[in-house]
Amino acid sequence: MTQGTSAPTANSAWKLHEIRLVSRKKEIPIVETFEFEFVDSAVGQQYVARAGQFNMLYIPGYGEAAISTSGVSQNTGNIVHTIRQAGNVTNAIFRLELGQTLGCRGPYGNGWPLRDFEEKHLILIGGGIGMAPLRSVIESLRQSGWSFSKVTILIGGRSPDSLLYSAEYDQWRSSGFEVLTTVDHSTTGWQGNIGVVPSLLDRIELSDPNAAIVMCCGPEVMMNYSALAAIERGIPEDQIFFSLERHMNCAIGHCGRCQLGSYFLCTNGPVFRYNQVKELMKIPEL
Amino acid sequence: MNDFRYFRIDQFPEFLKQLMQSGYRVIAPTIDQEAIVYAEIQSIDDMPQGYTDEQKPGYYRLQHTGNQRFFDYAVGPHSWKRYLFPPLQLISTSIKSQDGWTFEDHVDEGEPYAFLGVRACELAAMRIQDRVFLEGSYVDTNYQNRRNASFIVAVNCAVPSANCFCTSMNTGPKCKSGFDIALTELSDGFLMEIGSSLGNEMVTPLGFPSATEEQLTESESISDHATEQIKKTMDTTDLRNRLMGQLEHSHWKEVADRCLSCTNCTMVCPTCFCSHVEEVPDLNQERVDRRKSWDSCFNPGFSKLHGTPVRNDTRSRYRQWLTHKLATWHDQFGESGCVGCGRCITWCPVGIDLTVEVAALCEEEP
Amino acid sequence: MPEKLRLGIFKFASCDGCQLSLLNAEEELLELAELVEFAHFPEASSRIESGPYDLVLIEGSISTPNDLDHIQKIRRQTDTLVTIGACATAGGIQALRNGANHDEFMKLVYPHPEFVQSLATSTPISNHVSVDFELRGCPVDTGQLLQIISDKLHHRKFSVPDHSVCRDCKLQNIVCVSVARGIPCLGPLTQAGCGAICPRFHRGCYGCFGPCHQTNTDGLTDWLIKDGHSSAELIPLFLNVNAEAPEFARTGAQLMRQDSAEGESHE
Amino acid sequence: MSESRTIRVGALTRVEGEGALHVSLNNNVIDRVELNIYEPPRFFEAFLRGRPLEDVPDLTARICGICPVAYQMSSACAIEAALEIEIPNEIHQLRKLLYCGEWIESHCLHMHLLQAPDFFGYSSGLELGKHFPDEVKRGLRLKKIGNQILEVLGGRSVHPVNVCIGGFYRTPVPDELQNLIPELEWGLQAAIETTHWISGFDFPDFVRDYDLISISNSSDYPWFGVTMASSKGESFDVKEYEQVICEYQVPHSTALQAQKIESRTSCLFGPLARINHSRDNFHPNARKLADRVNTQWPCNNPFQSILARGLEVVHAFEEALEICRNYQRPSESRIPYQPRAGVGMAATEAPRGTLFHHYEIDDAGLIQHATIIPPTSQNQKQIENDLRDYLPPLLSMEDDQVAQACERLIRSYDPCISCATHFLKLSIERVE
Ligand SMILES: Cc1cc2nc3c(=O)[nH]c(=O)nc-3n(C[C@H](O)[C@H](O)[C@H](O)COP(=O)(O)OP(=O)(O)OC[C@H]3O[C@@H](n4cnc5c(N)ncnc54)[C@H](O)[C@@H]3O)c2cc1C
Ligand code: SF4
Ligand code: SF4
Ligand code: SF4
Repeated sequence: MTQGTSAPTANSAWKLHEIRLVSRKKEIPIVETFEFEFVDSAVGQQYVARAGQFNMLYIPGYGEAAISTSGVSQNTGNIVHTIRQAGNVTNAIFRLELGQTLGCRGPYGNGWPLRDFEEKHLILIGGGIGMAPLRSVIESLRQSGWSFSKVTILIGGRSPDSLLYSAEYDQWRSSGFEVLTTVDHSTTGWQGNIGVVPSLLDRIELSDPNAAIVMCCGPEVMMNYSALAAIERGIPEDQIFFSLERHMNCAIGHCGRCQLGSYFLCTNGPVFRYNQVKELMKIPEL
Repeated sequence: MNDFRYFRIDQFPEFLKQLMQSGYRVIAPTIDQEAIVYAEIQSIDDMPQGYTDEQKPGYYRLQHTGNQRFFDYAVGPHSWKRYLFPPLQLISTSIKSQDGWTFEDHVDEGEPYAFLGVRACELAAMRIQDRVFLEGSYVDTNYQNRRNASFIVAVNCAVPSANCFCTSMNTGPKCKSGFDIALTELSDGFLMEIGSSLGNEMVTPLGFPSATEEQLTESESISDHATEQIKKTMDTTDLRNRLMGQLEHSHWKEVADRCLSCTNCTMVCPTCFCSHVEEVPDLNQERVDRRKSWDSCFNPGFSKLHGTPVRNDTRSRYRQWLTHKLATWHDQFGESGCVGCGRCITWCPVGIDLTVEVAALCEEEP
Repeated sequence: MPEKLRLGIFKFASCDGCQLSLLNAEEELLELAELVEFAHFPEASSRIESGPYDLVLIEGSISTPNDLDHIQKIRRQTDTLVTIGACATAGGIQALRNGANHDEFMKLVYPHPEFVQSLATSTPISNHVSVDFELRGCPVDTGQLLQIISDKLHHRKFSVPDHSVCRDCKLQNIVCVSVARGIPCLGPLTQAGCGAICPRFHRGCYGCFGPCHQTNTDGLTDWLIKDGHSSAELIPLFLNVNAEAPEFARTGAQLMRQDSAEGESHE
Repeated sequence: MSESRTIRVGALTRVEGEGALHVSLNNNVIDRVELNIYEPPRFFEAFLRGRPLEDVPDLTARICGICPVAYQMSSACAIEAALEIEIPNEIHQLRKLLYCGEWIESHCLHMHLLQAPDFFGYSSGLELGKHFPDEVKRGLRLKKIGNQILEVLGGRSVHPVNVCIGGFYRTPVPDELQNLIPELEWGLQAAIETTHWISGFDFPDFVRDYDLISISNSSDYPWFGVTMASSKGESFDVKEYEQVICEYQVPHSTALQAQKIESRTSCLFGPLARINHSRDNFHPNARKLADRVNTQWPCNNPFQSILARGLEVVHAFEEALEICRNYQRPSESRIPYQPRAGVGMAATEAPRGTLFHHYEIDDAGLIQHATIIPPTSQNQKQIENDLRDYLPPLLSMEDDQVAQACERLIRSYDPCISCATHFLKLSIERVE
């Protein structure tokens, strides 16, 4: 796996930058997308994050949380995050008013190795807040000049109103992406699929499994079943990618918190090839 | 070939004075709380003379020998990581104003410490922590400053404890590199090996004579004798793979019945580096310190994810510790995380001995 | 200026030490008074305001028939209820009566037991009403107490470290009293928070912050007994200020059974 | 026909613990005055039985969070008496220093946060602090210094952990005490200023004829000692304590009351008792100040016990300074002993008055019997008597004013009902 390439500069390990909340948008219950600008615009201009990388957002007194970039912000230098209210830090972020500031350091982690995927059939599988790091993939694909044979996006949610980014699906489709959704429990008016996300894999057209890439982010069970479904359809293990989650404290491989077997999720991940982690993920409480 | 000198025991104060005059605060073994611990000294009188220690699993006792020797004991409860990677560190301070937040990184310039009495296993431990903090993707500059500011006077072990197994880990008892000066306590003085140009600068003004062949031989035999005395062993052959193949071994549960998950082994281990950052706000939350402190994979909260620990019992936490130390450490840093100092065995309040557990874990299940 | 947090402090059977721990925040006290309204704090203020309260701190255990009713009334007027100290979180030292013969105890202390209203047990507040957070210690630590109030003020989830005393020992350069001196020490089983003061004063921890998260009491007692300590010697370690904390109570009872078995086998 | 009327007034506040006062009047003549202490029994004397003697200082400390050191000291001294352990002077000095810390802490708490607001009509020390910020901040810093002494010697201020039978678990290194000196020096001056401030308060004119009892020594102001002095009689040895003073139970209180056995009269313990008996043994600053403050000696006005506390704080600072300046670390922190059977009694002076302990120990070192007589229960009868005499001229006032006046008087004794008290309401029942 490629190492995080964001150049480590001296003193950078804990260096915080001040960012300001410029807009926020409600997505689904307890999830919103926030846009922040760097207070020091020079920092903003130098800031480059790849899809799948994350920032540590910091609210003094509450602490830091690892949050994936959920959008590409080349035009403004602004950073975009979709955040689910989970605890102290994310609650405090939700209490911010426009114009208020907080701390940010990053980007961290390896991100999805998108350049290696050119000309492939990309299958993005997201569950719940796990769509956030995939949205930045979608944005990159839409903005970059890279060519891909096909892009399929599979999205799962508990119920129709918990499908993240539903307002954008039409845009994605208009970019030529295939978008399929499914829910665990339907509500009145829902015409789409009911069932778990991996089941969607059976429905898509797969011309050449060897040219397919699966990118998966969501609850661990969901990812494991997606991988099995993908393998079932003939996709090689080393073409399936997971973005994993463990609690992160430092994000720079020094605190020891996010270990899984030999990996520090923060520096060796969070994106892994399935065959790198599948044995480790089988062992409970590792 | 390094330069070897000799000085008499009564010249020890001169050597110490030279360290201090060069601007170093000397940290050396002292006696406190019924143990040999590292603390700042002003003269050799502050050092234990005529003491040794008896160590067994979960057991440490200081003993008076009555002789005049300075270093006839093994490593105690402290390690040098206390100075290079302090248990509590200020990382930054955030100050709120009308306009927002100002974030001030705390810069530790590094105290000029001379560490006197660093053992071979401890040199190895320093090298291991260097890998973690200096040679990964990110550099801990405060660690770097502290490391750069320090001067290392190593000592070759003469009297290992019953819990030492550096020979198995290939780290001792003789110091090979990583020091500025290394001493061997001979019958009437010290053999001094110069290991760096900094070390050379330090001792040149003292004008100590070159060591004689006899002195060199005596030093060799002291180290050989120490090696022979080390009885504890750990079979490290292919240990990484052997352990990783036993992640579901029933013996993990057996250890967990005894282990208190109290963190002592990780706290005393000279290579353990896990940490935790906490917020220290004032009442108004307008000035907030961030403080980093030693943490441990034995604390349930350490692996908390969505409110519950990933490693939710002692079995999985002990497994994490042991497999990280002895197996996955190799993958991450290219070598074992254990230097064989025996601290985790001595300072475990219920005497759990990792060498014994490793042996049991590597047995095939019946 | 947002409305001040309305704080209430109530006391049941206790020594007052935990309330005093708040008054011991000498430096922060006046500042705190700016941020919170001491709506019910009889020990410090004669102005007693009726509920509802945003945050109530309860000191003391339930030990009289009156208490049973009083605690329900308080709960009904309270948004967030935090119990403070070993009495409120585990019944306190007065729970040492729980295994004993209550009538006999009454007679020992009072010439006229009939004048006195008392329950046969002293129990933690959480046995009677729902509790939002339990702050341990005998007494609680002033810093942790302030932190709880600050957490409520600033909308943080309550949390204090739940690791063992040993880590705090090591952080402070304290040499393990159990390994280096052979003193039985409850530190490995006890929740941190006190600052490891007992080992700092060269004695074994006696558990006043109660059992820590996922504590292994049997692991320690097995070792100590193998090391030559008798069950009888270890009983008072567990049956102390946190005698009713489940893990300590269970271990205390187990040691008592072992001790009487040992006694019989010697006869 | 007489008409009955019961008036309930708010809870008695700013005392340690909670209790109730019940006054019943019959045609405006006082019928009964009862200080009700619904103290939930905590059975210390019962559960101490069978415990190893080493546990006693830590266990009895839990009787009171305000004066745990007093419990540790009286219990340690009593058990040491039973074991016939002689405590060397250097360790004794450290114990005294620990006690200084508790007196400073407890007295300053009471003076600034509990009693002083009464002289200005404020409901709390925090409110007083808005109007007298300098005085209250000074008081809080003084209190903090008391706590610092406790922390240095005992790890923490409430239930310190360092006292053991025979001495201390660990004695401080000289630097630890040296470092206290600058704050103690500041504290001495600040305590003098505070006492001057208090001396200017407007004290109600209420002079009593007390039987004052405290420990009394020939040259030492009493913290420790073996001789009890009474202003109304002979002095007696602490071993005879229970022959002179007995506890008895009244239906309206779960705290046992005490009185003199022979005369069945009440007595007063605490700062007034000590200062009237022993102010000649004050250190120079406290001695000088005692002559200058606004009172007559002997002082028998309970409201002025706040002044006595101020003077005792000054003395405690001087004592603490002397101990810290002369400190050399003792070679041994505690005297070793073998458990054996014995009986021991001791009294020491808690901030609120004499605290007496009595233990019987078996040859395995287990407690067989314990009696603890705390100062507040010994003062309780006196408080009731004082109230009885204080009330008549007030009865023309509104009920709530009467109640407030009673509360003020009760507060001046600094009653420590916190040996666990349940609920305190003041009710006045008038039968007309
Ligand atoms: C690489 C990576 C990328 C991520 N990307 C995103 C993202 O894009 N968007 C996003 O929303 N999240 C993301 N996360 C998850 C996010 O970092 C965590 O949810 C983080 O913990 C939130 O911090 P917090 O302080 O708000 O919550 P925390 O306080 O850490 O709480 C997290 C969980 O723990 C529980 N909890 C907290 N304290 C306690 C307690 N004392 N007792 C019991 N339970 C408790 C909470 O209820 C909650 O379920 C990412 C995580 C990683 C590792
Ligand atoms: S694991 Fe134990 S023996 Fe190995 S280095 Fe750490 S403390 Fe020493
Ligand atoms: S003294 Fe007690 S608390 Fe400290 S490390 Fe040893 S066992 Fe743990
Ligand atoms: S008994 Fe334990 S928890 Fe209590 S003060 Fe001592 S070390 Fe701390």
